[in-house]
Amino acid sequence: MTDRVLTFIDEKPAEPGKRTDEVLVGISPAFADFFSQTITGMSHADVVRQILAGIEEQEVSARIVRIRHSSDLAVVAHTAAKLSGSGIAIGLLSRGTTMIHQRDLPRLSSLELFPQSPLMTLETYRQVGSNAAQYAKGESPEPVPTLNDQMARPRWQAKAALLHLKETEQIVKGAKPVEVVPQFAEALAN
Amino acid sequence: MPQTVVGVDIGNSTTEASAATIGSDGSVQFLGAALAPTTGVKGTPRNVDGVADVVERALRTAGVAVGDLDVVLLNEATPVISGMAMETITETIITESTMIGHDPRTPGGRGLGVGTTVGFGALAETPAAEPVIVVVPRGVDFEVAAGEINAATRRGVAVAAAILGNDDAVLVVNRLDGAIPVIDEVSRIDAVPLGMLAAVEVAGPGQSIRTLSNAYGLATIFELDAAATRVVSPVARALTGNRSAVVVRTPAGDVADRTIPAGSLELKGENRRATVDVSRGAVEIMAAVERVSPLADVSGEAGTNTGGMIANVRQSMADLSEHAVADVHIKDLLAVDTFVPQEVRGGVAGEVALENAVALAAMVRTRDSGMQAVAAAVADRLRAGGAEDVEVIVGGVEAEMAVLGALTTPGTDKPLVVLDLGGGSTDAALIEIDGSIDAVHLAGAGDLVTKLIDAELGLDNLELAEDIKRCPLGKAESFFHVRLENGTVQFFEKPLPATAFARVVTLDGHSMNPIPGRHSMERIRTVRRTAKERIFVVNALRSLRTVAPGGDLRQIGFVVLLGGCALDFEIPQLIADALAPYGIVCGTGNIRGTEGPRNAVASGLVASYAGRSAGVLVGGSG
Amino acid sequence: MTAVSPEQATTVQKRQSERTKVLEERPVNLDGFVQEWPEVGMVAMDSAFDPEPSVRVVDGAIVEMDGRARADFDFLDQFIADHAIDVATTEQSMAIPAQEIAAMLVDPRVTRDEVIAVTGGLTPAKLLEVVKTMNIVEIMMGMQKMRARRTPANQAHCTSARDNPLQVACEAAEASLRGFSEVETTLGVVRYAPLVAMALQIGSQVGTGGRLTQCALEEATELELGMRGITAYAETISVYGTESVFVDGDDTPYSKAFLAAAYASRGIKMRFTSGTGSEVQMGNAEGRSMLYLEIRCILVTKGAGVQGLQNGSISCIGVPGAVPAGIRAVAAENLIASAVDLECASGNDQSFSHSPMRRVARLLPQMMPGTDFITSGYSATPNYDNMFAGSNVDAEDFDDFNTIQRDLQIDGGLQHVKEVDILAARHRAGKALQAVFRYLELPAISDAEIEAAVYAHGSRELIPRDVLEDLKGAQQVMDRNVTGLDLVKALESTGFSDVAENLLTVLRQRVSGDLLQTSAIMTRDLEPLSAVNDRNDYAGPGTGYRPTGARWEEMKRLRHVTSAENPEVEVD
Amino acid sequence: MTEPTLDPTVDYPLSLNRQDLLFSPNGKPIADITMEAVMSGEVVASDLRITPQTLRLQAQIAEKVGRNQLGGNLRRAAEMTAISDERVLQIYNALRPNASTKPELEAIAEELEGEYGASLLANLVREAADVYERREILATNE
Repeated sequence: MTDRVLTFIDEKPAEPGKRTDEVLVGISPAFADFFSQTITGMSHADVVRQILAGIEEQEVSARIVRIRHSSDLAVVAHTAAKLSGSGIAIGLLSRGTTMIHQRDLPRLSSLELFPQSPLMTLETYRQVGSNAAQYAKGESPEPVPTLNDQMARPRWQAKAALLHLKETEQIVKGAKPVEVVPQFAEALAN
Repeated sequence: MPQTVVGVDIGNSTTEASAATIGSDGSVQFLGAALAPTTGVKGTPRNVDGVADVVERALRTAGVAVGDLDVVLLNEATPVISGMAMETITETIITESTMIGHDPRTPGGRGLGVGTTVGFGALAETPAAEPVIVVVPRGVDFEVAAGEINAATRRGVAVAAAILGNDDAVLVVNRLDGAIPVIDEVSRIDAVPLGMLAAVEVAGPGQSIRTLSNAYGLATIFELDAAATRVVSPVARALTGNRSAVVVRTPAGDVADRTIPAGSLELKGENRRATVDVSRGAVEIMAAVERVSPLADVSGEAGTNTGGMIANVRQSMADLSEHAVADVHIKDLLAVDTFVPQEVRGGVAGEVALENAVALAAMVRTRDSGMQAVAAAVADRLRAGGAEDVEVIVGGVEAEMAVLGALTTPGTDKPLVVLDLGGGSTDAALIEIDGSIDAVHLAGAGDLVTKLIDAELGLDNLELAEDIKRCPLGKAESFFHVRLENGTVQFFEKPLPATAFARVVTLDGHSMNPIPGRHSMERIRTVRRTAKERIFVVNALRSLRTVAPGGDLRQIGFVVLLGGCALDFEIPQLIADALAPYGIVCGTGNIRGTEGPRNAVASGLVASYAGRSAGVLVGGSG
Repeated sequence: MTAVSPEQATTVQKRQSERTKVLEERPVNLDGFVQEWPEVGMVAMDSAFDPEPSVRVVDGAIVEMDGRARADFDFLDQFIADHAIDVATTEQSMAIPAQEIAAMLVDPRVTRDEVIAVTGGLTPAKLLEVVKTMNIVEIMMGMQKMRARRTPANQAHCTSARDNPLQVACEAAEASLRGFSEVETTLGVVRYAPLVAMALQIGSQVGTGGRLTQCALEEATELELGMRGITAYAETISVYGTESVFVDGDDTPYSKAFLAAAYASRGIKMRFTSGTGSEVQMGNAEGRSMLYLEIRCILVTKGAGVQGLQNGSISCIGVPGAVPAGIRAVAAENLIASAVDLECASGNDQSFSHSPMRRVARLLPQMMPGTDFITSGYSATPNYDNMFAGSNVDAEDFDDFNTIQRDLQIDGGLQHVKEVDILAARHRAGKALQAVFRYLELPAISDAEIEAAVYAHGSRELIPRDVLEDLKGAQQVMDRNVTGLDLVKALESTGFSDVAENLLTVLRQRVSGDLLQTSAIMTRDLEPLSAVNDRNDYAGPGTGYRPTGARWEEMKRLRHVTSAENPEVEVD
Repeated sequence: MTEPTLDPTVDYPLSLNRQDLLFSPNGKPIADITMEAVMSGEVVASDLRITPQTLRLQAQIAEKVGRNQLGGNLRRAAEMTAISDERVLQIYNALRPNASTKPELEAIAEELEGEYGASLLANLVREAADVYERREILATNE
């Protein structure tokens, strides 16, 4: 079987966007770098591909920025939103937790939040991309339903904490966000 | 010697009081008013707490000691309650999956593609012959889909269009060598017939399809004769206004607009009877109601939806009034045409059609209102409370008292009609030059408006519908400004709640409630206003015709609005506009020039009592 | 430039033994386990990065604590040094070797008071050092003696996935009958709170009177419901073990201390909440072990003058539960709370494991020695109705729980109750709520609804309420300023005098303040029972609390017990 | 009036053993809080509150059984009975991190001492102000 490989190229300092029909995807310091998959083992390549597809299907353009100075989802998402021409951004942590944010919102708030990383599916990521794009177009999407599972605590709570700590280790103090371009390739996993 | 009296109006939600002194000549001097939430169900002894409370406060504002209280006047509640029901009377059925018209948000490509439908799996083997439309099931990745289509075209296969299960149209088109129209989100894609001639049309954003929504366009594509064209014309109609659509030509394929046999209504008048089929719609039902009026009772054809509908209304009203179902007699009926979004039978993509429906409101007279019992209880309470020799009288029927009260509105004169459009019923009363009063109670008011809004917007959330009824709309275009329904913009210092962002919201002054769903602000506004027109305006006219001398509205000089609707932000306007042609002055009441639309009944009670006591004195002296 | 491909190696299928397959299928393997990482605090209680105990007092003030000079104290250090630790005794207490203090905790011949005289002077690092020398059995020995109230008790969660007030009333009545001294609820839709809190209050006074109720909400609303007498105590006032997490929670030890006084000033019983794992979960453990940070929470609680603490990891149980010795640490945090003379509501209130065996093993260290509240939230409903995200024990465990009490002759606060009695209580609660709603003009409750609720296991079997009407009613309760007193009047005027009396007795307690003392509950005779008039007097075998007499007879009852006189029938 | 001296072992629970000492804020003896009184409207909601005197009695009990911190909290509570619910919540919010400047907290302490004679609470607020300053969690906006 083949696996999709995600490569980030053309790293350059992130600039504020000018076009109002764009959504920014802000990824955390270790995303598709130190880490390669979410808490449940979903490949980062597939996650990003689905988010981008969701945005593209809405005929909205996307840019990806890596936030390097924080592993806090709200910071990642809000920093990206401030760089977004539409003011809309998606924040994405290595373990899979994600949120849709808007420039003018208080940082700790959000448009849509998906706190339960173990319950995320590729379909959900596609919808997240799609909704973000619709917000950027000024439409009113139905919020993506968030799932809940009581037994997620015993199974995932500690691993989530561990992943968060590792990600936090990857922080580069004071480093500015960088814009990157995703490149997907099929690779034979062995 | 002058008397101290307090008029008290016990309403469903609030209890109002007006304190006054009445001179021996019958002259009235109002001293103070008070208002409090009604305690207990209207007409039950538990009202006493609320009554005692308002009486005391009215006296306090009047500066009169409780001991000096002579008379308390209670309203005779109008013994009516109402119920509602709704029934769909049409349905759209697609046979053989002839048509896909679900209007996905993001179809791909542009233009018209005609060809034979072929399954995705078979595309690789499809010979380079006549054009095909590829049908791609869910689960096929967009890159794979695009790859296969490109491969086929390179082999010379003319792929004219594609139909997708996933929401992938744009993604696929973006990866094609040449653009073709693509429609997606077809949930039951497996139901799309293969090997059939089909057409896919996609229009640009904000535009709608031209060919498939035109009967002759279909005739041209599928080479149909006149007869066949007649058959497919419903398809064309069904697709009008869509941005994208698919039509498949199958042997017996058809789209039917079918009328559901809803059953008939049995209208028993005092002296005439009539039977009317509900599926004929509101106009005919109301015509029949007019014909047999005054109405004695209504029943529905047993074993039909209508039968069930009327039975439910009866039952609900029996429970409410604690009557036996047998004792429940429907004295008025309001039928309203409405439409409810419903999934099309036989649709392959969850197509939704607006089906016609009829909403009914029924009004029932209950036995007595129980006010006498309340009066006795109030007397005991007040006497215990220090008003030793107070008398408590049920002073007059609400509607009549309301008229007398309304007459204290500056600028009014007889003949005058009071319109009280509440939650359950519409009450009207006319006072003629000679002072004679005629009252009427009709079915249908605020609650039915809420139900219509709920149904027509497919909300299934009465709380939200209620909100939409009461409040103006706006759209939160950014976190700092809202575009109001009248086009103006309102700015905010603090960012709006995230839940409101980019959504149509109701603005009740302090809070903002987002309205879920894809409805535009314009659409919601139209539904709200037409709902109000279909109930309030219709009932205003109905009631005026009933009370107007000879049914001639021009005989009425003034209409004063009271009750919940009088405080609504648009209903008074809607009604005034409707009455203007008859030269009627219509507006919200301002009782005694100070109380606004409140306190009419309480003030009326005092006035009528004054009139009567004056009469008594005259009689005594003669 | 970075390239990565997923690591989940798609390895060649190796043959797996049938036994491995069976073991793989066991529920325990659905739980998550992680390796320790002490540098960032992902460790239960045994970390080289925790500070060494130390204390220095200069003219009446602690100027150094656990290796940190006063100038470098964070706000927890300073609050603990100034308010929690007994400056007069600290230096001599700190001089006692940890192992010896641990021995005092375990040794029945050392009285509880003697131990407290010492623990009152200990710093967080020292308390940690003490419990580090103790194994789980010694911790349980310590808990048996240090528990503040002599008589153990238990607390229930009464919630509804549909926020149905009727269900909550019925569950509260059953919970109260089954023996829970406190019942707690919370909401899915917060606006429902007034109705559900009322239902909880009324239902809990039906079964056995004198139960104390609370509704977990954000501070302002929770305090208001309490001040109105619609609830009787509060519990969800969280404290954290590091400054950064405390600040993220938008509080400080000083703001919480002020809030503590606020509750007391309205005569309302209150306890703080904390637990191991919360700091590391939020990524700000400052490199300390989970237990060290929890000890700081315990001492902040003590310093604030709060009578008690709900701890035992609580909502973070998945974190200590996943590391080695995590559950030992959780037992230790309960012990330390008791050892510094606080009431301890000892957790066991959150879904902990897929494995039934692990769930029991996690429960026994509190259930065997007994704590002030064995669980701080036994789900009185099936877990799917539990709006606190599930508990370690739920309604489906009632019979197991009662059997364990009987097997080991340990008092977990509950007892088996005959179905007829339960149905009667649930029915009465439903009728009482129906009457009160009618009296207060709130949305009607039909007999059919009551019938359904009485016999229901959970909200799935209920007749749905008209949520719109209920929410309007809930708003009315707030607008019309309905108080506990109005509930008393409503109950009395509608013929539920006994329930009214029970409720009035509970309300009267806020005038006396007796429930403000440590570990206060009310007995079945509606009398206050606290660590003042029911001090734990354990002094070794044959002493202290042990189920005997009427209580033991009650505990002997189970659903099915074969009669000795006539083995063909079961004991009724 | 001088506060009576209590013996926890015989006097607690006060609601059973020392009803003679317990009054509602409106001066009703606790024994008068009966169902009859409730139904006749003699007892009102404000009767079901605790008085500063009672809080100090409970503080005395707590201290006598060796719970000084609990006693202290109850004494702070006694001072707080005079403060309105609304104001209590405002001050609580003012004590949150980064919510107030030092002068603002100072002013609150003044108010507590001046208007309510709440010196214990005032001390708590002043102490907080100092710690907040050192730990840099005072409000900076201004």
